[in-house]
Amino acid sequence: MRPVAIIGTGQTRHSKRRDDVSQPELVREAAAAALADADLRPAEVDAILISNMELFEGRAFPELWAGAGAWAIGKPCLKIATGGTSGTSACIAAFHQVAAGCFDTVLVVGFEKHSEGHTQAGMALTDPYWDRSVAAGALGNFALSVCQYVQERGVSERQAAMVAVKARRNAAANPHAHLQLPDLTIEEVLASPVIAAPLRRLDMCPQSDGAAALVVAGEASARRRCRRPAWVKAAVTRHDKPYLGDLDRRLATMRTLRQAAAVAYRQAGIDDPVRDLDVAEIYEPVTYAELAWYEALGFCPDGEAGRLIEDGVTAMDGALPVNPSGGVLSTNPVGASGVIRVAEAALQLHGKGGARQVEGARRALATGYGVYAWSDVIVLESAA
Amino acid sequence: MIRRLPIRMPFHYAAGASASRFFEVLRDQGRILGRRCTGCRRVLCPATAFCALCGEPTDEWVEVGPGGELLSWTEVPGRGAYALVRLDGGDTAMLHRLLAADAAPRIGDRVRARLADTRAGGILDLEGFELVGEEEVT
Amino acid sequence: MSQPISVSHEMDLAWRYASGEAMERFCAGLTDGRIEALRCAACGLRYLPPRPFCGDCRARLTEWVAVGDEGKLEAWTEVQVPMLDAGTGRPRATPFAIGLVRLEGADTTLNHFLAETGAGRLRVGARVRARWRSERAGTMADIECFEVIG
Amino acid sequence: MNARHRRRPGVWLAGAGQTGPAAADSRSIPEMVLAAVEAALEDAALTFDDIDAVVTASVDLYDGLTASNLAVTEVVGAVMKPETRIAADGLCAALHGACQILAGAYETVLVVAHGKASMASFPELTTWAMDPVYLQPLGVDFETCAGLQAQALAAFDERAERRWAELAAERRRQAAGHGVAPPRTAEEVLASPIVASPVRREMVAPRADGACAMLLRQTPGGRGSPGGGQTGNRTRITGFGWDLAAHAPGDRDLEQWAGVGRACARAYQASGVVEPADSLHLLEPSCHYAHEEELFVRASGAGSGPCVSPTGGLFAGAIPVAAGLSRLIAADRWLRQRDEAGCALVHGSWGPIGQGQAVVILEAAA
Repeated sequence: MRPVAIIGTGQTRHSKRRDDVSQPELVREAAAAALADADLRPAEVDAILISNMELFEGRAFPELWAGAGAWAIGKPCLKIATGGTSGTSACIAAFHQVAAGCFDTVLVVGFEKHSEGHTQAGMALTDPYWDRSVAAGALGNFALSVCQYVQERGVSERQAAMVAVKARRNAAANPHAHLQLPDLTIEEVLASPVIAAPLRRLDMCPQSDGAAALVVAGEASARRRCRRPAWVKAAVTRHDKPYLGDLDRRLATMRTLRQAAAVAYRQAGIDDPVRDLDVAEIYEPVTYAELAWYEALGFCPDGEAGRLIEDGVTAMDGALPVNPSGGVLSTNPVGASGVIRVAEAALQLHGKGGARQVEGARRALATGYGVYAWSDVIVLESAA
Repeated sequence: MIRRLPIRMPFHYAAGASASRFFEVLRDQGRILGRRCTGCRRVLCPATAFCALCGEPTDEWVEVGPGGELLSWTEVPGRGAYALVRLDGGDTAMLHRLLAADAAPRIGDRVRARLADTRAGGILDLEGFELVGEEEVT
Repeated sequence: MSQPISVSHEMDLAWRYASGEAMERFCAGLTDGRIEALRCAACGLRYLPPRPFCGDCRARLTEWVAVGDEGKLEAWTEVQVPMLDAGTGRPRATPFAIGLVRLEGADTTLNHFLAETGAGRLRVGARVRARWRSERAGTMADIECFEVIG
Repeated sequence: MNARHRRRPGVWLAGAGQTGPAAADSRSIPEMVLAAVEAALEDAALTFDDIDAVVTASVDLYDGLTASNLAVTEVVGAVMKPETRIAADGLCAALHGACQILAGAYETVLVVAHGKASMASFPELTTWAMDPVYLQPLGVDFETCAGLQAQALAAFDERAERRWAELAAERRRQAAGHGVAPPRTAEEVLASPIVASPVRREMVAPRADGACAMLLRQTPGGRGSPGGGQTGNRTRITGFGWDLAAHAPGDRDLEQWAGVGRACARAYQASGVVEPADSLHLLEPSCHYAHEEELFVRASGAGSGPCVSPTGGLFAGAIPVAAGLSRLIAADRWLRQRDEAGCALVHGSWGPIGQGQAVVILEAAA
């Protein structure tokens, strides 16, 4: 694939309710921030990709209304949606459109306004003949998966709580993050109410209103416009079977993430991810998932994820800081969450992380997770 | 085998900064405002935070209407008629209900916005547009 | 700055969902208190819900196998937070317990309600059995829930 | 192939398959899609193993299902493969698949779109695509918008309604036998009930159920290989473009389809078409209403030369979401049956008054 790079990123303020702005206005905030960061005028954008889970807001073709916010009128604009991977899918689609030579610059904007609809109910709109009357949204799905994972791997509540604390403390250094709990302790996590055993309130991601955007550019433009472009070294997608019960012990096995990571690492020349990567922004909708993803992404052997968090390997001052942004556990506008992962990974390579900057970050990982088991794995690198 | 199943859910959409102000003035003062685009200088009505066409933000409130020109209309059986109207002083057109008219409407006809008797803050605070005779136009 | 105004719309739409051939047979079986899965001739995986195609082998599924109404609880949880039921527009009563059940004779698991809540008898590996309704309509709701046995 | 017709290597269309259009297909969505995919694979003489990636097109609200590509992941062979879902007209899935191949990301991409108009009231569903602040409270749907556009076109054109009726009658006649709509005379069209004045029921392309699948390849291999049994010209996509217009009808020039013009300009540039009237032999527009065809032809700059919708276009049955892809399949069939080189402009649209527009240029060498 021809070289493409991310040259600018931007986000809105994320919060439980952004009723001060309409959907197009929310999109505009993120798009404007990304264009400003890339020092690009709206007229210089060739095409736009929008990422959003339409039924969460009860919409069909949400870009028809919201697209104007991304300066998409009179331009090529498409909407991508693949559940939780929507944002990463849209980024990968932009990589392909630029690498194809179709466009020089593509603006990707992901957004969600959970406050306008009913996400858990929307998530439960599954196969009406099979499990629609039983489906219990993301919370129920994760609780079942985590139940099995805990049984199999022996991960403790305390280790999961450490993930919760790491995420929220990291978020405190990210002005965009939704949840701001800088002083959160393990004890407070363990004291938060169980909402779906074994998950406690502070194990779960929030539902956020927010948008995120980034600019993808071809090689010449990227070099001209950006001091430290975040080059795309790998972008791998794997989808899996559709039903909750289809995959055996899904968190422990997670074959889509394992295979996508293996392929991406090969393409990007990564042998040992903890050594070769400088920072990772992974899509962890629940604390236990982050532990499972450590194993699937090869950060540690199976069964050692608990030790990895205890040893601080993935902390800000560890060998591989995971989610300096605070992750999905701190901010989760679903259609934007994947874009945020990629944008935060790119921002680290741009050296624009501010208080959440990982010093000297040169190689970054971003992942997306969707609909029970779908995975996107993206490796970015700043020039050697 | 076919089964018919419903989806029932309420949704609540933020009107946003510009539309909220537009609705507030419509509700409380019975006036219709447009927003002027900083780029193309068109007055957009109904009001939006930025211009769909040139992409620039809007920055100035301009009162428009209540009279205007009918740009198009359509009648949907069982649902009534709709009018696309460029209100006086505005550059874009507003789509709303076309209220019962004696004569068949013609494009270019003069119309006037009619306020709803009770107003709650929303586009239905306008009842719609009614055709006005030439003599009524001032 | 004006007070933010929001606009409400009530979705009340209906769709005519086609079951597909496999699911139609499965639903007919439920009426008689019978559960059947489709088995992949290539990999041997016995699929619930039955469907036209094995995604692993990329082959059509045609071989029906009988599945018991007893099985093993692979995972369970008790949901405490109220959530809207999109079919009725009303919140679902809480708490309720759901589980992943691997029925005897199936290789995928079935997610369904559990009869009891609380970590007393609910544990991974517990034996469970379908509690059938006396009046059945050929839907998954013909199984009211699964109850722990033994 | 003349000199002004050379640019990119293009993306080969290796095979296509389709179910429907049917008035009401009793099969489930995955069953319909599987039939289309198997037909495409057979046409291409390829197997599921040959597919590197899949691009699907579907709309959750239309299917009454969250993450609607879940329903088809298995039957499109996307388990443990890359899948991308575009929520727009299916033609966009084809042009994105072409992007993936031109990017060098994949060699063979399966493109799939499906729709079941029989599942729900489409006019009602489309109110949920309209601005919820200014338009949805009024009950505005896509048909209302079409009425506004047709009225603006007919206002100073006395013959317009008659012309549209004749066009609808002609397309219905051409579609007879392979579509869902019974033939109607122009008089019958003009006597049919109003949907949104001046649009009458028989001027609207009948909505239908169906699925379309297509295999795109980097190299011409596939179709015509031993066992495929295919004959005729090989076709390839040499250009494409798409565009989003303003949402509000009051922000649009109702008398033209400017978005088609912009999308075509991008496609012509990519495939090296300088004079569309000279280069194009076939137009396969997605016209959901009779009046849209005139708008399309004008905006495309194709003049009166090319053959337009010889099999009745969407009047054979407009499958929601899959409509544009069904036109690409029709164009492919037409070009393959000719024994000379040819060039087709294929079109898909979505949203009110064709807010979203996409075009693909499909070429066949003799």
